[in-house]
Amino acid sequence: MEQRIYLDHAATTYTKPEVLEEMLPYFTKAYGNPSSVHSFGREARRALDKARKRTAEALKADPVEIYFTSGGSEADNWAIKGVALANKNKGDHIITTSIEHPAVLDTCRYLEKEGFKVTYLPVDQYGMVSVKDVEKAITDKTILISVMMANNEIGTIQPIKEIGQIAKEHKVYFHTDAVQAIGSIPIDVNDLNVDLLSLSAHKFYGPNGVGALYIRKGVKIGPYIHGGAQERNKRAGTENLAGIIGLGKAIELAVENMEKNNKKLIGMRDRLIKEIMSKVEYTRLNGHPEKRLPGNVNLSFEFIEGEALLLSLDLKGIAGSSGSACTSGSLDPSHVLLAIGLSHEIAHGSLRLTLGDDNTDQEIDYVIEVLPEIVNRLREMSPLFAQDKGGLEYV
Amino acid sequence: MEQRIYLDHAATTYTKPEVLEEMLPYFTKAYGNPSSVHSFGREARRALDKARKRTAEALKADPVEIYFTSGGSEADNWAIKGVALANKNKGDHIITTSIEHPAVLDTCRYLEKEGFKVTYLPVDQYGMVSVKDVEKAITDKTILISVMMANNEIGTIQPIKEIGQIAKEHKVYFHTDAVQAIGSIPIDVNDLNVDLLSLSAHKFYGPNGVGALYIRKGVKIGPYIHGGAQERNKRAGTENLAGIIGLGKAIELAVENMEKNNKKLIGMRDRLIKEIMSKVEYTRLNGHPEKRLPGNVNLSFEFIEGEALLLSLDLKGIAGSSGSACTSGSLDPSHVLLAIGLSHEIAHGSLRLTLGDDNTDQEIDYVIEVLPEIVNRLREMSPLFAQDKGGLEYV
Amino acid sequence: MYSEQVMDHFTNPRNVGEIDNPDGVGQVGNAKCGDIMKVTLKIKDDIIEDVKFKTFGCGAAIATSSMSTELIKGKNIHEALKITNKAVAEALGGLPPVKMHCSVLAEEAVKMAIEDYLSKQK
Amino acid sequence: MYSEQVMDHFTNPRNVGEIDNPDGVGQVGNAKCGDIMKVTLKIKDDIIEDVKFKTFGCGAAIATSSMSTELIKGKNIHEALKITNKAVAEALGGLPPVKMHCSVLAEEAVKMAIEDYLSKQK
Ligand SMILES: Cc1ncc(COP(=O)(O)O)c(C=O)c1O
Ligand SMILES: Cc1ncc(COP(=O)(O)O)c(C=O)c1O
Repeated sequence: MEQRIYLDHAATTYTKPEVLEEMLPYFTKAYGNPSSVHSFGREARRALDKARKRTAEALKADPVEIYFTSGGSEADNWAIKGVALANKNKGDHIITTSIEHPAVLDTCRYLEKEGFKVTYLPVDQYGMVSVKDVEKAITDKTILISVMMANNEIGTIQPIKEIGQIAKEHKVYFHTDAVQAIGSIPIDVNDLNVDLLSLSAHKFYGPNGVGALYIRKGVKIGPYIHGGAQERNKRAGTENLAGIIGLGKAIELAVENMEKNNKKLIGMRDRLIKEIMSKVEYTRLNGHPEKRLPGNVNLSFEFIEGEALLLSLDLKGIAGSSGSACTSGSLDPSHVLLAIGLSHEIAHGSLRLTLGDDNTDQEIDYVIEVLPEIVNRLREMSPLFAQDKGGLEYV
Repeated sequence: MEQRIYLDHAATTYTKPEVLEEMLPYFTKAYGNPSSVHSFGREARRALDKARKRTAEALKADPVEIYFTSGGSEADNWAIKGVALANKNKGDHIITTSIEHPAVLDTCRYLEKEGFKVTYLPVDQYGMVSVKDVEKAITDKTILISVMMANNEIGTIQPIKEIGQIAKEHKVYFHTDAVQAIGSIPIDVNDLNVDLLSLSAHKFYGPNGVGALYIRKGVKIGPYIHGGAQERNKRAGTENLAGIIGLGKAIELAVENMEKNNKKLIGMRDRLIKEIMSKVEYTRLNGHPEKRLPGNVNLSFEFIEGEALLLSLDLKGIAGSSGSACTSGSLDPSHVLLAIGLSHEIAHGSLRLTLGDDNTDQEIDYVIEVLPEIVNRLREMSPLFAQDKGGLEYV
Repeated sequence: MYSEQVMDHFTNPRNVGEIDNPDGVGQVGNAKCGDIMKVTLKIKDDIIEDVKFKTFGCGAAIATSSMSTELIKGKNIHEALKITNKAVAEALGGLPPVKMHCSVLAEEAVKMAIEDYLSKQK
Repeated sequence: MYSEQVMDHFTNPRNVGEIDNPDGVGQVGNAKCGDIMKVTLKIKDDIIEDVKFKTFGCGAAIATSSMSTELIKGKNIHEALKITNKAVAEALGGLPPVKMHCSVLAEEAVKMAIEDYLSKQK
């Protein structure tokens, strides 16, 4: 395997060299604890403040509204459990969707066990939530709405601003998981009427293991990790300083280059989709044709199974995923693909290719050349394919 | 300020160059998500497995008993809340001590609000917990004992093995916060009868923002961060791979070099204590004279206030702390110093100097030269000092 | 994750296809679970003269299909019936624990095809 | 964290000490809270001719002590009484929010010392 083509940027991105460069001094030189009084500590504090400011600017928020976490999952857990527990005297009802990331869905299921009621809204065939459904689901017991900004599997972008408006009118807190959106969708928390927003650095060319939760001033929420006074008494634990510096630099770059990058990504994405769909029959595009993340390609190839496809691509040096990498441990067909109405058998044959800053047109050419051959080879091995040609139903 | 002497290793350490070196490829080259099927992912998975193995070896545990977290605070929160919530049908009583780190104490206080009962055991003048007290506190409702292995402020090392024995006899889960102990105290979780153990990489020359919780096989505990299937379904979130690699390397080094480092640290520590105490009157040593961390010096200088002392030291290039850096946000006198019986006024005048691998004998000489001058200067400014000489009481 | 042998059988699967007018046919699994294997046999005097498979499934499913056809080819059907999924997995240098169920699929498909042959003999 | 002026007054505090036979003495705070300031004044014709302080406390407490003695030195006691803690903090280029209470200590100690003087005049 000479050439390696990484098309799994939605799972995780590399850390950009200029991001890593800003991080490095904080490992071995400016390693003070930001809570310390001495010069090492003050140096660390200044760096921390700068990263917080950069993060706030990327969201058009106030720096005091940014709380650093260990990633998107912690931010989602904190936002949802934190708001639920702090507001249970007001109500016990949460509204979310059936296509959220497991960090949201599992958290909601946990809360259900603790006595909360959760509405999981359906989505249409493109993975879009209906704003009307959101409004209809609100009761006088509703304390939180959580709808992701963009889906990690099929890339569909949700009507966050409209949902935010409704949440505001009904005085219900609104959380959005923007983990996949940073650097792809312009964000202004005030314009969007978002009260809480999760993000994770390793999805936008920052390091792994660091994220943030935006919490609008005045939102009633307790800490989720108890202990020291870090993050204004809201998130204990010695700060992951190098990581936070990396997040700050990466989010600044992501927003700066968004327009240019999106243009490039959309060009490659659409070419890839068009070429593959024209070359390979019995293929469908999952997710919304236009309202989708610039780097997201999600296709279902009938009659074949996703892992075999991934392995075959991998042998050709192409790294993709089938469903979210986070959930692939289970190998159940993706809950998102089922939610948009795919049958189990079709969902099994899905492939997600997520493009990133480092991909080139040549790489896309190569994928367009190799992928159809692989699909054909696997179909020739598949007992379903012949049966289909012979007019048989799925077994 | 030419020379800078870092004597705050208990707050955080620098990342060792050889640790950072092992981490670097995982930012920009081997950046796959360990959950991914493709070659990038498999590479990441192998590295993750290796780090888990190294961590397990350092504790004489099985790799499947190691769960990576975002640091010591998360590990403490998870251990205590996780066990409490998963075992509430068995009982509602937790035993801990009055000198735990806030990550334990605040978590216990949170659980009290949720209806759990917590016994905060006192300590003696050296900060030692009585094994008998632990045993006496156990009721048929007790589900967890949490006692730290070594205290972060005064360095006192607790009789963990004896407490573990009692916990075992009474069939109560036993958690120990070993955040300050790694690399200073040899650990064998089976010999110590520990069921859960927290650690944090940035205390032993690894990176910030990554830690681990050891959970003995069979311990009943749920996940604390819900979501993806990472860490065998127990801790969701894309792994902080570079950080985890760093933890693995750092803990291996820490255990390898423990004996040699401890010898050096104890030599410097005892010289520093002896010289300062002989040069500066009205000074007392906090913590146990022998059963203390090799790098820990904690002194109280009467008649002066700790922050002024820290600032003065800092102006001379010496970085120390007064109470734990984590709690210095509040500037209340340390709960640990109060627990060992110090009056508020004496507690205010405490100084913690924690030595590390990079400190030299020359640096210790310099501190021995400079510190007495600073204490004298502040005492001359203090209205309490003159009063004392004149036989007056504290105001 | 997969052994070299698994990758070899996945990349160059032996005996792919379908035998025309087979003496025995077995098909197990279903698309909903993501795994189907179809085995066709050519049998003469209780000896498996030829075997072909088609599989819809993951890498492990394809490799175990390939390996089990190799193992039974040329064998007496009674011997072939004794080949367990464990033996197939071992011949492949082991399978990841979560993939062991795939090897059951191959065992079952082979059994079903032989039984199909036997039932026609009566 | 601290401004340059704070650090200057902390490092080189003005007017440290105690005046013998002072005309006014003020002491506020207590060791339990970690802050005590003692001010002694030499006053002639209501003019503060000399002032000295002793302070047990943090960097901000020492710096505000030093700065407030500077501000009142040579002033008429009625003018001196008008100097607020905000003015002291401003003269120091500001204080971190958590440290504003230290500047109150200095204001109060000065007030108490002047009142002590006034009460003796009666
Ligand atoms: C004894 C002890 N426990 C827990 C912690 C918390 O660890 P972390 O800051 O990595 O969350 C610390 C250090 O801050 C500590 O010293
Ligand atoms: C939409 C979404 N939310 C949350 C997460 C979780 O983020 P992290 O892996 O940083 O915890 C992810 C990625 O894994 C994601 O794609």
